[in-house]
Amino acid sequence: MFQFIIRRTVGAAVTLFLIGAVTFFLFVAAPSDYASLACGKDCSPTRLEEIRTALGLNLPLHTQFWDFMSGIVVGRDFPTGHCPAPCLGQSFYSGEFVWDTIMDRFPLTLSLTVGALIVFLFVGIGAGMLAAFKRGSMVDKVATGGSMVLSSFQIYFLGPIALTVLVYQTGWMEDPKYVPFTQDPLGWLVGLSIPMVVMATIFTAQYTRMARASMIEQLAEEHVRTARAKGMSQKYVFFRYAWRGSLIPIVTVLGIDISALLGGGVVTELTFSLQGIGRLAVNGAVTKDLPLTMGVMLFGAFFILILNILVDIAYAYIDPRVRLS
Amino acid sequence: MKSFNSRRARAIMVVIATGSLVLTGCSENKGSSSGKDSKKDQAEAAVQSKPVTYGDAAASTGPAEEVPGAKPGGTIEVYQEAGLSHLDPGQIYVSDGGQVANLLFRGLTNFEEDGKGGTAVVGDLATDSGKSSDGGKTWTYTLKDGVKDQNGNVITSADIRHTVERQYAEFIFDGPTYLQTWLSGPKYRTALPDGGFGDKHLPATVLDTPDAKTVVFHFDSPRPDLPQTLAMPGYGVVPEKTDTKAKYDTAPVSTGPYKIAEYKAGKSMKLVKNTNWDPKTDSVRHQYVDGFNFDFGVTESTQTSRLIADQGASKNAIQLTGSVESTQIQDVVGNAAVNKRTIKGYQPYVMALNFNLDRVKNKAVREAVAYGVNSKSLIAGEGGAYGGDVAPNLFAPTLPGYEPTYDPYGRLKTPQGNIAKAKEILKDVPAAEKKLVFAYANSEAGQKRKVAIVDALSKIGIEVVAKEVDAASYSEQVGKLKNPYDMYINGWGQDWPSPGTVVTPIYDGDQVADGSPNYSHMNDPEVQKLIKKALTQEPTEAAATWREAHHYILEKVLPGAPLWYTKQLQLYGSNIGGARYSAESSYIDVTRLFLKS
Amino acid sequence: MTSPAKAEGSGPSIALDPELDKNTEPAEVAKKLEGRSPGQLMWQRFKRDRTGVICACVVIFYFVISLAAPLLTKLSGTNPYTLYGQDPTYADTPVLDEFGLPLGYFGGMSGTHWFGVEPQYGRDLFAMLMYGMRTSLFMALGVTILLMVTGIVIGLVGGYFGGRTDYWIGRVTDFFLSFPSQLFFIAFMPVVTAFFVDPQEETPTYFRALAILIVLWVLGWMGMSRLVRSTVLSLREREFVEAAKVSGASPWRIIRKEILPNVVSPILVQFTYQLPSTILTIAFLSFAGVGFVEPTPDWGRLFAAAAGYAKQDPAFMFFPGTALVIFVLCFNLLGDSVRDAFDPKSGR
Amino acid sequence: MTTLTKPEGAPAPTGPDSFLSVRDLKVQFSTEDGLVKAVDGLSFDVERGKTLGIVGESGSGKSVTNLTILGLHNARTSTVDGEIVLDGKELVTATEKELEQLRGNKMAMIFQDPLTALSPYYTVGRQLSEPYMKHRGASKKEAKDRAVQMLEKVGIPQPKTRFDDYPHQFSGGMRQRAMIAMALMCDPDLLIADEPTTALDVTVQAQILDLLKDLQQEFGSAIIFITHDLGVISNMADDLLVMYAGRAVERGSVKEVLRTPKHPYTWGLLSSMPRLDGDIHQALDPIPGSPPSLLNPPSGCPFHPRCAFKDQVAGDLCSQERPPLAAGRAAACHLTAEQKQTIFIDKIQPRLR
Repeated sequence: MFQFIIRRTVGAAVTLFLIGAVTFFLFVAAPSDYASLACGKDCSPTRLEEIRTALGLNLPLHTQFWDFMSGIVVGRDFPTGHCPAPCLGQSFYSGEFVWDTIMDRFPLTLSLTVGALIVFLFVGIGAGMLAAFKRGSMVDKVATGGSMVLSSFQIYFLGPIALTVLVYQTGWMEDPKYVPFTQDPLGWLVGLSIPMVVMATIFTAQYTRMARASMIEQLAEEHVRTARAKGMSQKYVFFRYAWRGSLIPIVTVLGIDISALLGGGVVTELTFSLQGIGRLAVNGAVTKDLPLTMGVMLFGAFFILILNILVDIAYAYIDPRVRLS
Repeated sequence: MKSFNSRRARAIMVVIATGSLVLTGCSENKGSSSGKDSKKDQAEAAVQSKPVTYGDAAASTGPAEEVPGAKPGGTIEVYQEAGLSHLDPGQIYVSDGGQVANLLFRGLTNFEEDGKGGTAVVGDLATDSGKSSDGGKTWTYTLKDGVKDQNGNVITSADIRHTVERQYAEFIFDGPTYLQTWLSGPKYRTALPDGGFGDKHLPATVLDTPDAKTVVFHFDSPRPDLPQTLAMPGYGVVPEKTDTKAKYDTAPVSTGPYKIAEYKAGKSMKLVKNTNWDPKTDSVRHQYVDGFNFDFGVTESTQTSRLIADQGASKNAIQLTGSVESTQIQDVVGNAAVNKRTIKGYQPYVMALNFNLDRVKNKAVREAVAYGVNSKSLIAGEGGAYGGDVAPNLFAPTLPGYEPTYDPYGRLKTPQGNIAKAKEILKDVPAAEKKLVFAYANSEAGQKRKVAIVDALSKIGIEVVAKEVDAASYSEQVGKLKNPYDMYINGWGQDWPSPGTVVTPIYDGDQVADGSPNYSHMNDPEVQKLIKKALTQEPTEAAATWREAHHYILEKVLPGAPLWYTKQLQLYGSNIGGARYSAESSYIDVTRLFLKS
Repeated sequence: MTSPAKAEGSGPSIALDPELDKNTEPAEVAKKLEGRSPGQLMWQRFKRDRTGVICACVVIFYFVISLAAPLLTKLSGTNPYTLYGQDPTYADTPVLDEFGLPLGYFGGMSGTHWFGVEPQYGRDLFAMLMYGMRTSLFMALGVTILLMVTGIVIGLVGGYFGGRTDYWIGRVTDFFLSFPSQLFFIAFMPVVTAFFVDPQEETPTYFRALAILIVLWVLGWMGMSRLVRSTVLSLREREFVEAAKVSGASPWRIIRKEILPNVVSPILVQFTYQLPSTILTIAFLSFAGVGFVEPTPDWGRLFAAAAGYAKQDPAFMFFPGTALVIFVLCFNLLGDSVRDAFDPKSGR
Repeated sequence: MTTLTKPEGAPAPTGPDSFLSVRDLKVQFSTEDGLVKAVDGLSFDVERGKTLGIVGESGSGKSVTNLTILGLHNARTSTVDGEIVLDGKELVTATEKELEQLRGNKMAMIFQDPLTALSPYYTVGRQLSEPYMKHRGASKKEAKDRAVQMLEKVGIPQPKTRFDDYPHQFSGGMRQRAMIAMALMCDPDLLIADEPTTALDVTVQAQILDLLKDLQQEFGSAIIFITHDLGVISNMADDLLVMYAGRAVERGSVKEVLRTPKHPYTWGLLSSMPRLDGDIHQALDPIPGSPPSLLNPPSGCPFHPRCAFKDQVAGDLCSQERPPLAAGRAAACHLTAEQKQTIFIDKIQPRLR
């Protein structure tokens, strides 16, 4: 286990470094002059130079890159103050430390993605298993058909409909908003329930189908038959033996889907006017704020890596063969 | 300059249109005429373009006149799509910052509107709108008693001097430059490089503070507009002791009725009452509500949807500088109950297709384009009749000297473009000159404009090379002197109701520089002569001179084809009281809002 | 970061084992007797699946109308670029009201404008949709084929050669998988576009298409590669491959003759899932403002734009939206049918 | 001794000593390609303490028959006719609940492939204990004790520590032993072993077979032993049933059937089997053709398309009329007893030498 963690940490660090490099050099390669963007309307050449210096744009590219990356580990000093590690630089635009900005926005994205994740895993796997259990029945048809239709929709299409029906027309619910979980768990849930459910809907369908298919497949497995031959009840066999195995493909796909989840978060944030990492990414890209973009990309990758490690731990938990090898 | 919108607002391109989904599609849309409204708007515009009066000490004495029915308490929700680019008053030039500044900061003077179109400049920190002498070359201001900042420090003339002098510092770069230029010339920064933070100050021959309560400005030519200049949010006072230079931009010290309790850049801001603000010293602002909650990142379409629905917290909400999403205008205007909650009026902006005169040298081409462009389709992209009106000339309806019937290119008669006329003009023009590079911001709005421009100009035989420019840097890109484009759409609005704030910045040859709003790079001696003349004239004479300049620019030079005037349509929640349009800001007047319950 | 091999083997289309289990053993025996190839069998089973056949027809129909968009619009006499609501040429037949909303019934449906017109500019929705579908479908087809080919090649190489090769390919795959791809699209699509374009010239539409193609390609092949790799891994140990190896066949021959035919079914199944999801991804790009720009007709942008008129002009959303939902739905159902046809065990 | 007196197709009251009695069993699957008659009118009996061997090619219906006895056939796609009586209890009509009570308790099954038949997700110990806890209402502790005892019995070293291991930590032979231990947890009266040794190497195979025999003696269970290995059968079984295309084609005691087979198919099976003591230059003689389609079985005798002797039967009898399987020691073939005798002695026996 210890070795596993070490290996994963090293791998993650390398990945993050590479992603940082790709992001940085792509960004720098773009034909935009960040200093003149930050310079504003009354931009004299001297001022431009000053801004260049202030933003560190006068330094050679590799120095800029190294400063940024090393800042993550040891922190950096800016004219406006010390930026403690992990320092993702200082926004060209707002002058805030990117890490602080991300930390301010991240709880929302985390709530949204993890909330949606829980919803779609529960609903998706639940519906899929139910469909497999009652294979061929009305329940099965509704679950599979419904999931198909819903998966063809989009967040930016379902979102406004949900808002219109639940908020604007009827007033049943309040406008989506973020309340910190630690402050008011119920408010947190209520405030984000519409975005979470809408976002989850898009993913649910896929997982319903997958859960159903892999459950049906598992039911045909010999060890499941063995369990029945032992006289274990159908339910027991279904929910113990078959279920366990059916989770593996689901977890695999989940690992691949995590970055899509983050993308879903972006669209959801935009659709519901919420302020999370996704909006930050859009702002960073649009305002050509290199540190912000770098920070968000790295943080996004970090988030994906963490969730991937969790997925692998889940793997090991589900399948003892993985655990020991 | 009052640029059309903040950079970030321009930059945030993603607009997700939301809408309530009631299927109304099966009923026939016969089209309703909003022509009546349009005429009403024209009349209102005439009111809006009344010249500003200068208020005396009596008019400048607080407290402000009570808003009928106003009651205290409650918190107003403020929706805004993009975050604020600045909170340092010295950096504030654009409207969103201006709106916030009206709640937080006080300057020497301020605008006071009577709601009937009359606008006066009154003393804010000063006892009156200013006393001029020496033919308008010297202006003297006396500070009111008992004006304190949020920390309880009394505002003195030293603070005013500091406010002016810090504008010379390098870290102030986005704010207005009128006052500095008038005091120290175009290269004003060299006059006081450290911005007065050291021992060096402006000489008393320029800016004098004979005692703690008196400030005297000395100019080398008459500056009759100074009271209006000083009313700009960019000249809001910055108390010297608590100035933190660059850091001030996120944590400024308040002198107005509210102060910042919490600010998360780009996300949220909470304003609470500033207990050190004394209503008796302020003739304009009120302090009815307990505070304002600014919610940034709420897209215009979400703002509109929420306010139309008017549920829950949205009842207490206003739009700061956002307007009704263009796709949802009909839902607002078509519903009497919702329409009641709107604020309408002309904005000061004239949208024009500016030519790069260094590249498009053939006036016939410019003329043909001016005849050929389709204002109507462009306006359609802005939301139709409520988004804008066809602009026949370069003066907005809010500008004193606005001429509604002055229409040299027949825009009013053929708003969709006079194709025949344009073709005729282009008859003898060689093909090479008929290829024009059109730059547009790569945003949703920019793309829409591109479609309309390309469509219209290709009809008259112009080959348009549409070149997208990154939305965030659009202004910078087309503002470059050596830009590779032939034409681009820019909007311009007055800084205060005087043609001087329009003609000077955008058509004065002296202003041609990188990043200057003189996007057409126009440098015409005749115009410069007229500008010089008008700037020193008394208002009535100046009006005639400006008019002459206007006609000359549009007919003889044609640096840009007028396209449309922008209009304001904002919505507020049903529990908001005292809402009215501010002709000065062209948005909802935030100083007099209260909650009905 | 390594996902266990066994688990990887059970991707979305898990039931790939061409050998049927015991329960269906007689059936299998029976089929063998009739001497049909797996392909024929698949085709026969597929033909019997009514949903699958209908969906296949619908999908083919979409491709046909996309191909025939110019013909169809010739028939309707409209094109996707004319601003019918704003063009002075069409001033005598107004299609929009003062708010820029279509006049008449259901989004301004008429003999001229079969699906009505777009609000604001009054472009013909039928023509826009036909051309938009064309853009989206062919883009998606291009991207999907690129993804599949890349994924197959990388997966084959990794799965077949194993060892170091596989390890490093696995690391590269992991690296790309941990890219926050959607964030990356938003941030870098303009940058990638800029690489191709002379700043003085208008960005041609095909450059933009190329940029989209490249970005989606570079960040999208991993799923396919993993699937192929795990299938190949399991195949590699199988007797017939061993036999071919022992008999001295070259790796290329083994891959081509023994392995490729056996990964065809998962590939085909994956393809039918990948294509609609690519269409939605392209729509996402348009939604985020980094896809195609006006006036290139684009299905996704049309859909996103229409969402803003959901209340005022539901017809504007109805046509592109219904078309998209039906298409994605049918393609997914088709995917299920294809999977079932290859592998009856997994099906209904 | 197994009674083999009842004529096929004629359900008879179960004999007092017949522990399991299968009568005219028909199992049909509906597949996407049509109806498959996997088992078509099968009857046999098994006594306590005895072993019935079933041989046949893949797809002859051996496994399906036994899965059906346990009620493990896929109820959604298959239909079952006929009767299966276990110790006086009719199983075909029994409810799922009743079957659950019997499975793993009164009747247990050892599956062919220990690699896939044990769940990889749970420890061997847990998988062993489960049925004991369920059927005997035993506590976890009791079940563990029992499981350890059984593991020891089947010859797994250090059963206490192995209890907590996962199947993948066991070798193939150990897994099969664990399978057997699992089947024996509740002292089943009927044990069905579906090719329990096919996947194992020969030494392990012998150990497992010995083990089964020992256990049978100890517990007195009836065993149905399915295989296509005639060598194993001759070692293990008392009686033998030869199945072809879902039907029994020959039955009798092991000795009878192996010494004097009476059905051309059995001949084929025997001649296709290599012998250790055989002439290495003598080619094996596989049955020509391939197993019939159960979707569309051949008319008459299902073996006729592959039968080398069908021309000895008058007319088209073989392809038109299905030969009955008489009671007792019998074979379902149209050849007369004399013909069989002649053919066997002339053509088959020399090859078996």
